Amino acid sequence: MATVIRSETHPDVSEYGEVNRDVLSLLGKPGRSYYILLAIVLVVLAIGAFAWFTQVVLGIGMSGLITPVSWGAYITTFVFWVGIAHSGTLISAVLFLFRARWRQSIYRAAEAMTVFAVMTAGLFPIIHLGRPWVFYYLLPYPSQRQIWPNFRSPLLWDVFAVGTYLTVSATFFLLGMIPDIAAARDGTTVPWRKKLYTVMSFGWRGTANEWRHFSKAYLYLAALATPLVLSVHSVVSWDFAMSIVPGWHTTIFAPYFVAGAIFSGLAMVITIIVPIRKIFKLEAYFTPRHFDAMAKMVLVTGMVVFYAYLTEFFMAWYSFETPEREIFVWRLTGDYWWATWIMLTCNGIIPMLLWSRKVRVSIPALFTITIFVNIGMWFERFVIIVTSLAHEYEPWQWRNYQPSWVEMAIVAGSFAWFAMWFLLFLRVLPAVSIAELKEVLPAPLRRHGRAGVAESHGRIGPAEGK
Amino acid sequence: MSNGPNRREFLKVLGVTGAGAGLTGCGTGGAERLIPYVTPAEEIVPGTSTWYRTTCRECPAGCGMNIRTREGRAVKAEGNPLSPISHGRLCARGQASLHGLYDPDRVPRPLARKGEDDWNPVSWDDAERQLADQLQQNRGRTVLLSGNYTGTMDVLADQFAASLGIERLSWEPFGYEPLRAANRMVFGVDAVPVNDFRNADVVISFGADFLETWLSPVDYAHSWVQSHAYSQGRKGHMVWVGPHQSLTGLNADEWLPVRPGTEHLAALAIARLIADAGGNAGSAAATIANVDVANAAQRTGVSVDRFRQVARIFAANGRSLAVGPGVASTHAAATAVAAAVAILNQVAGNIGSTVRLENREEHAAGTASYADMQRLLQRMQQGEIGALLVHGPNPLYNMPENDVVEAALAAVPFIASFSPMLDETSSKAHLLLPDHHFLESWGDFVPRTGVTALVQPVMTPVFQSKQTGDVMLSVARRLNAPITTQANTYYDFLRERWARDIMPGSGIAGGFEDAWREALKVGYVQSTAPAAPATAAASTPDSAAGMLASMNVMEAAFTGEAGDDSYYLIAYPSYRFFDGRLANRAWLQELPDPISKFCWSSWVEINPATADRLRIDNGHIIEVTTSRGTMSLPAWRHPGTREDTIAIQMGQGHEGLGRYAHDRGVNVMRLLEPAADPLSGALVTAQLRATIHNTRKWERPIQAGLHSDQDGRQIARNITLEDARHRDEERGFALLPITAGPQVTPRGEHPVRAPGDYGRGVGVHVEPDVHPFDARVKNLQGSAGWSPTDVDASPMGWPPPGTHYGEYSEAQPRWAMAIDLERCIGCSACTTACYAENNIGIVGPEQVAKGRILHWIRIERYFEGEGENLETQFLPMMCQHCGTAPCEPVCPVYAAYHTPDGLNAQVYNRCVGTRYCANNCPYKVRVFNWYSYEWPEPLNWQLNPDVTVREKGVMEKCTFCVQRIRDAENTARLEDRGARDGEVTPACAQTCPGDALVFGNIKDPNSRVARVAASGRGYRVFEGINTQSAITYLKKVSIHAETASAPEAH
Amino acid sequence: MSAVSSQGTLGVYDALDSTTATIERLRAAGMKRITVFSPLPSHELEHALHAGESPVRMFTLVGALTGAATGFAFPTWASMDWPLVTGGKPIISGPAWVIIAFELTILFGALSTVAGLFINARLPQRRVMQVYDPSFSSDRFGILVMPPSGREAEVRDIMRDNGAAEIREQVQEVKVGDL
Amino acid sequence: MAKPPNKVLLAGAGALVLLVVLAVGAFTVGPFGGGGIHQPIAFPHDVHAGTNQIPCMYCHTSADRSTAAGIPSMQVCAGCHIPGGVTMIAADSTGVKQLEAYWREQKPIPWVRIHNLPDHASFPHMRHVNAGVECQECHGPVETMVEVEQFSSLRMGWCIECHREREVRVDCFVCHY
Repeated sequence: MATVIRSETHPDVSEYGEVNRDVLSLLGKPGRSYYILLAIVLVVLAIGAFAWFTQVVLGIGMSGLITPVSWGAYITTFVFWVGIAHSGTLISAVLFLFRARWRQSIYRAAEAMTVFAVMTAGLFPIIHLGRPWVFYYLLPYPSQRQIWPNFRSPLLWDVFAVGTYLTVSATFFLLGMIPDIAAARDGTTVPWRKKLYTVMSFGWRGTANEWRHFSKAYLYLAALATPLVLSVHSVVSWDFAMSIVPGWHTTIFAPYFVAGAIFSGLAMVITIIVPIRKIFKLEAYFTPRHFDAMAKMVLVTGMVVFYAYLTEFFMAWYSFETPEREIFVWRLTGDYWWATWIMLTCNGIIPMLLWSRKVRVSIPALFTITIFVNIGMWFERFVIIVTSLAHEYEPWQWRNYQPSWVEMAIVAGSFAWFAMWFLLFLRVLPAVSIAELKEVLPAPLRRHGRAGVAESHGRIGPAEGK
Repeated sequence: MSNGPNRREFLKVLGVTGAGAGLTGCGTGGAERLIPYVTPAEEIVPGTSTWYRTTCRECPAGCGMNIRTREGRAVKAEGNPLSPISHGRLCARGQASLHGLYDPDRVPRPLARKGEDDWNPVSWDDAERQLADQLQQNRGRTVLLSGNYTGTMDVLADQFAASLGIERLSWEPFGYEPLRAANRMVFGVDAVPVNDFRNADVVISFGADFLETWLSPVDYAHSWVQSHAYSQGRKGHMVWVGPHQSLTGLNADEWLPVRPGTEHLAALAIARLIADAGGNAGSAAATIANVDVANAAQRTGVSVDRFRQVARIFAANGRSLAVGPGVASTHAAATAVAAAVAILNQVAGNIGSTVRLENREEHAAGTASYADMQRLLQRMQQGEIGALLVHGPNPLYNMPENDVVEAALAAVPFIASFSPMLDETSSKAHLLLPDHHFLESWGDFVPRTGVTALVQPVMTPVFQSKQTGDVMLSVARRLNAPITTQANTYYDFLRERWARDIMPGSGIAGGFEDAWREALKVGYVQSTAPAAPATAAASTPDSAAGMLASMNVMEAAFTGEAGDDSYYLIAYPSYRFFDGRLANRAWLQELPDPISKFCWSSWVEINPATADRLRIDNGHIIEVTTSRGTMSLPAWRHPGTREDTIAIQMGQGHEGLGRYAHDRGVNVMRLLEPAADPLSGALVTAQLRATIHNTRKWERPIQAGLHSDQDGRQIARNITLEDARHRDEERGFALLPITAGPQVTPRGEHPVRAPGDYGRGVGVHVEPDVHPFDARVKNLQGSAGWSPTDVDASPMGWPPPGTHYGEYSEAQPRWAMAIDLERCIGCSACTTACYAENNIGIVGPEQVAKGRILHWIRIERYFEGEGENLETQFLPMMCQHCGTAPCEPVCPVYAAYHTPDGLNAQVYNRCVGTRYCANNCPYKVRVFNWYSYEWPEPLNWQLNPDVTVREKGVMEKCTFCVQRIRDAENTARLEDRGARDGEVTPACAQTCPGDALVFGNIKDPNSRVARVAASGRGYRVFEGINTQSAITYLKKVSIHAETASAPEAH
Repeated sequence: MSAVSSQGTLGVYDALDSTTATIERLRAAGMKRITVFSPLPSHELEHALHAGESPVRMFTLVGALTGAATGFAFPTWASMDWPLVTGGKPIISGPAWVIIAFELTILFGALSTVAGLFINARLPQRRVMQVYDPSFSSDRFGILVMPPSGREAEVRDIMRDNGAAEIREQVQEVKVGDL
Repeated sequence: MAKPPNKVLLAGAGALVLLVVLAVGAFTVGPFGGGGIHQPIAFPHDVHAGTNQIPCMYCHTSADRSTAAGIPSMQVCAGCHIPGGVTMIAADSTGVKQLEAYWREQKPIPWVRIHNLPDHASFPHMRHVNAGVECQECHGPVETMVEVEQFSSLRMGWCIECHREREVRVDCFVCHY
C-alpha cells in the first residue's frame, strides 16, 4: 500500500466497497425531515388534484384561458417540464457518448429527473384538453369508428414524440439501474426492499456475459436517446412554429427550443443536486468540478438562447410583416412587458455571471443563479405562448389573459408531483450510479504501483486528463 | 302549484323528436319517451318545419314575420319576404322575439297581490271577476293606459272603454310628438311623415336613428341601403347632424357635429342656402328669409363651407330626404328641429316625392304625449283615478322622476296589469292578468296607412296566459256592458271586424273565408285606395306662426352647471332594448351593442380627447351627476361624440322585468328632469348638463372587441367612388348587379315570391384578378416565411391540386359568401339570427368580460380618423371557410377538416378541445365552450332540433348553416334535382336588412355569389397568409378613402 | 470421461488483475464454461475471456428500420383508409410523416435493443445461482468453472496461484430461491 | 429461455390491460337499448306487420319525406281499432283495451324509444328510404318481432360500413353538425 491512487473526479473515494456503502446508505430509514417534506409535497399535490377535479367537472373555463389566448399556463408548464427533462438525457446519453468523465455521479439523478419531468409534462396536454375524458382519440388505435388521428397535426407528433421520450427515457433509466439495483438487493435485509429489488434487478448477477450485452445495449440506447432528445423539443417547438401565429411561426424555433431545454434542464439539475448533496452528505460524489462543468454548459446554452432572442427580434424587424413586427414590440412594451423582461433578465443577463470561475464553483451562487434561470425559462414559454396569442392578426380580438387559481394550483401541483416522485426515488432507488462510479475509480489491483496502473489503465486509469 | 311553463301541455304537441339535441353521452342514460300526437295537426309532419306568417310586435314598426315551427314549437323567426315593412328581414329585436315567447320570467298565470313582492295564484275566472268588480266600482274613474293600439284592438278598446266608462290613454315612450306637432304647424297635418328612403339619394338625418329604432327601422334600413350603397357606379350620400353618432350616425358619410340643441339652425341654414340658389320655399319663405347662415355656423360650430357643401349636394340631386329629430335629439327646441326639417324638405322639393304626409295610424292623433302622461300622474296623485288598467307601457321605468310616478301609482287604489312580465309598473299592480306573447295571439296591426297586417298564433301558449282582448270581452260580458259585438273571443271579434271593415265583400270567389285564409298566408292586406296625400295648409295656427318666426334664433336650453367638467348629456334609444322593454331577452343582452360592443351593462360615451384629458380609459368607472342624482357606470371612448358631450343609452337599469334585465347597468331616465317640450308635449331627453368624475376604479368592461383600431392591417377596407367605378369598368361589366336578392324560400304551403327576379345585370363571369403588387408581395412573403401561392387563389379554387382524392372532386360545389361592406350597417341582426339558428350558448356578463362570448358571427366596428373626419367601418366576421384553412391540419383528431363541398367543418363529437385550431385561426372566429351553457326552461324549447347542442370542452364556429344546406340537399333529392341557387341561405344572410351577405355555390358562375364576388371592390381579409378564404368582402365606398394610385397590400 | 461435471469451483477475488490472470490461465488450461462475476463492466475481463461482439446491435438496427418503415407506412395507410383533407394539404403529406417515422425509429429501436439485451443476457432470471455471492455486486470478482472431472485440483491451483481470496469447491450451478 | 414472469409483474400488466380495456370500452361501446324494454302497450309488430301485412309506412308515415319516420298518432290506431267510437278488431285483447283507455282520455301513449341514435348524429330517414334501403336492413325483421328490440348497433362503424359498401358519402359533416 505504498501509494494510494485516487480518482481525479472523486479524490475522496478510493474503494469499490465504499461506493456501495455510501450510496446504499441513502436507502436507509429516512429521517423526520424527509417525511415532513413529503407531507408538504403531498398536500400541494392534493390541492392541485382538487383543482384539476374542479376543472374536469365544471369545465376548462375554470382556467383563465379565453378566446384569443386559448393556451396559457398549462402549455407553458408542459413545455417547461419537457425542457427540464432534456438535461437528464443529455447528461446520461450525450455525455456518455462523448465520454465525459464528470457525468458518472450525477447522471442517475439527472435521468430520474428526466423521467419524472416527462411524467409531469405528459399530464399537461391532458389537463389542458377541453374534454380530457376523450384524450384517447389522439391515440392511433383501431376503433369501430374506423377513423384514425390526423398525422399532419403537430399535436399528434407530440403524442409520438413525448410518448417515445417517456418510454425510451424510462427504459434507459430502469435498464441502466439494473446492476445497481442488484447491488441494492445484495445489500439490503428489509423484506419489501429485497422483494422490490429482486424484481427490478431481473436476476442480475453481474456475469461477464451480462455485462457485455449490457454495455452494448446501453451504448445503443444512448445513441438512440441522443437524437431523440433533440427531436422531442424540436417537435414541441413545432407545436408553435408550424402554426401561422406571429411570434410562433419561425424557423429558428427547433434549435432555439432545444438549447433552451438544455439550459433550463441543466439549471434544474444544479438546483436539485445542491440540496441533495448537502442533505445526504454526498460532497465526495458531487464535487466542485462537476458544478464547474455544468455551469459552463449552462453558460453556453444560455448564450445560445439569448442569441436566439435577439435573432427573433431581428427577424421580426427584417420580415417587414406588420403583425410579426408588432408582436415583438408589444412583448417589450405591451401589457406583458414584465414577463418579457423577467425572461430577458433571468435567461440573458444573470447567467453572464457564470463567466467568473469563482461563481461557477460557488455552490450558493450557482444555486441562486439556477433558480433564476428556472424562473426565466418558465416565463420564456409564457411570453412566447401568451403574448403571441393575445396580440394576433385581428386587432378586434386582442385580449389579455390572466391565470386563474385553478391553473396556479395545478402548476404548483405539478411541481409537487415531480417532487413526490423524486423524493420517493431518493429513498427507494440508488440515486448515484454504483457501477459506473466504479469505472472512474482506480481498479483494485494486486500489484500496486505505476506499472500496474499503466498495464490495466484501460478505462480505469486515474492518470488521464480531463 | 307549479309556476313553471305548461310542460305537460307542451309535450302533447312535441311530437317525436327530443327537445334540443345534446352532445353529452350516447343516449344511454335512461329510456327516452316518445310522445305521439293524439290527433295530429294537419300540416305538421314530424321532423320537418312548418312556417307561419305573423307580424312582429316587439316595437311599433310591425314587421311581417315568418315563424318556423318544429313539432309545434316556434324555433326561428324570419322576415316575411312579402311584407312591405320587413322585406323579408328582421332586426335583432325581431330575431329575439322568441326569447320573449319563451322568457322564463314571464308571469305564468294570473296573480293577485298578497303582500309586498308576494302573489297569490288565482284562476282566470277569479281574476276576471276581481277585475269586473273593480271596474264596476270605479265607473268613470278608470283609465286604460295602453301602448300603441291600432286596428282591431283599438276598436275593441274603444268599445270596451266607452261601454264601461273607462278613459283611454295610449302612450309610447318613443312617441315622436315633435314630428306631429311640427307637421301640424308647417303643413297643418297632424301626421308623422312617411319617408321614402329607397328613392332618396341624399339623406340628412338630424338625429333620427332610422336604422335602429326610429319609426320603422327594418324598412328604412332596407330601403336606405338600396339607394345609398354603391351599385352600378353610383352611390348615395348621407349626412348626420348631431352631437353624437348613434349607429345611424356611424353609417353616415359625413358628420356635422353640431352643438347640442342647434340642429334646427343647421337645417335652416341649409334650407336658406338652397333657397338662395333657387329652391322653392313655399309657405316657409318668410321663415327662411330670416335665417342668418353665418350666425348659424357660429352657433352650431360647423363652418359655412360645410353647410354650403351639404346644401349643394342636397339640392342638386333632386332626390333627397331630410329626417329628424329622433328621440335623442328631442331637446327643448325639438319641434323647431322638426319644423326646420319639414321646411328643408319643402325647399328641396321633396314633399310629395320622398316625403309623404299621411296619417300614420300607429302614431295617430289618439296617442298621448309625455305631457298627457304627466297630467295623468297628477290626477292619480290627487286621487281622481280609482282604477288603472295598464297594458303595455311601463311608466315607472320609462318616465323620469320615478319617485313621483311611484307615488302616483301608490295613490291608485286598484291597478291591473296585463303585462306578461313583472316589470317595474306591473310589480306595483294589484292584479296581474298576463297577456299572451304576440306569437301566441290573434290580432292585427297597422304599420302604415294602407297596410293591415295579421298577427296569428304560431303555437299553443307556453304559460297560462290569456289574450287581453279576450279578457276585455269576457269582462264586458260579465258586466253586461253594452258592446256592439256578438263575439265572445277576440278571434271572433277580429274576424268580425275584418269581414266588416277590412275586407268587406271581399272580391275573392270563396268569399270571406278564402280571403281570410289568403290574408293569413300573405300576412297582411293592402288597402286599395291610397290615402290622400296631405297638402300644406293655407294658414298656420298662431302658436306655430310664433315659433316659425322665432325658430331661427331659438336655441334649446340645457340646464345644469356650465363649466369645464360639465357636459351635455345625451340619452339615446337602444337598438337592442328599444325603450327598455326588451331588456330581458338574453340574446339581446348578450349581443354586443352595435355602437359600443358592450353587453349586459350600461356605459357612458365620452369623446377620446375629453377622456384623455380626464385620463379615462375604457372600463374606468365614471360618476355622472345631474341635478337628479349620480350614477356610476363604465366609460367607453366614443369618437363619434362631441368633446363637450357625453351619451348614455336607454334601456338598461331595470329593477324588475326578469333575471336577464334585473340590475344591469343604469336607467338613464333617472338622471333626467321631467321636462316636456311645450309645443309638442314630448319628453325632452336632451336637456341637461352633467358633470363627470373619474373614480379611477377600473373594471374589466363587459365588451366584445376591445380594439377599435385596425392598426393598419386592412381588415375592413374602403375605396373611393372613382376607383370602385374604374375597377368595375375594367372588368367589363360596370353594371354589376347586387340588388335586393332572393329571400329564403321557406317550404311549406305558404306562397312566397318566386326567386329569380333579381339578376337584371349582365351575367358575365370574370375571374377576380390578383393585383400584380399583391402577387409580388405574396412572393416576397414567401421568402419571409409564408408559402407563395402556386394554386388557384380564387374562392372557386377548391379543392386545390393534390387534394383530389376520394370524394374531393371538381364536381362538388364550393359554398361561399360575398359580403358587401357598403351594405352592412352594423346592426348585428345577423348575430342574433345566428344565435337563434345554431343554439349558441349564452355565457353571461362575467364570461363576456373575460372574452368568452360565443358569437359565430360578429360585427367588427373600426374607427379611423376623428371629429368630422371620423370614418366607421363595419365588418361582419365569421368563419372564412378557407380553402387552405390553417385550423384544419393542426387538429390531431380530424375534428376540423374540409368537406368535399368546401366547408370548413367542425365535428363536435370528435373534438377533444385542444384549442389549437383557435390559436391558428388568423380571423379568430373559433369560439370555445369553456363550460356547458344551459338554457333555463322554457328557453330551451327554442333550440333548433337540427343542430347539436354543444357541451363543455368543444370548439365551435360558423358552419355556413350546414343544417340548411343538408336540408336543401335532402329536399332537392326528394324532387330528384340539385340544389338551386338561392335555396340555401344561412340565417345571417337571411335576416340582413341591407342584404350585405350573399351566399351560394361560387363554382357556378351564374350564381349570385359568384357574380357579386367578382366585383372590382372584392378582396379577402389577410389574403397574404394564403388562406384562400371562401368569403369575399366588397370594399366600402367612402369619401374618406384614399385614392388608390398606390395599391393596397397586406 | 471428459464430461463436464455439474459441480464447479468458485474463486473469489479482491483484485481485477488477479481475476484476469486467473482467466487467462484457466483458458490456457483449456477450461470451458468460465463464468465471471464482476461489480462493474470491464474491458479487461472481456478481453481475457475473448468475448465476441455482442449481437445486441443487430436487434437495434432491425428495430430501428422496422420503426422507420412503420412510421411511413402506417400514416399513409391510415390517411388513405379515410381520406380527409385538412388545410388543402395532400392526403399523403410526406413531410409530416418524417416526424412520425423518426419517433418510431427511436421507439422501436430502443425497445428491440432492450429485447436484445434480455434475450442475449438471458434476463430476467427469477432465481439466482447458489454460488452467487452478494459481494460480487460490491467489490469482489468471482470465477466459476465447471472443470471436467478429475481436473478440479488443477483449477484450484490456478486460482490459488493467481491470488484468489477464497476458493469454494463442489459448488452447484443450481438455482435456489430468491436472494 | 425466459423464466415465467414474476407474479407481481403479471398482475401489474393484467391490471393495466384491464384498465385500458375498460377505459376504451366504456367510451366505444355503442348504445344498445333493445333488450328488456317494455312498451306501455304491448304492441305486436308481428301481428300488424307480419300476419296482417300492414306496410311500415302506413303508420310511420313520414319516413319517406322527413328526417323522422314518425310515431303514429293515436288517431291512426283508433282509425282501425275504434272507428266511430266503437271498439273493433281484437277488441278483447289487453292491448286494445289499453288503447281504448288512452283514447277515451285523449292521452298520448308514452312509447319508449328503442332505436336511440346519439343526438350528435343526424339520420334523415327520407334519404335512406328513397335510396331503396329496406326498413328491415336497419330495424331488423320487425314483422316477426313480438316486442321490438334494437336490431343494429347504431354505432358509427356500423353506419360507415354500409355507406362504404354502397359508395355514398362518408364525409363527417354529412351526419355530424
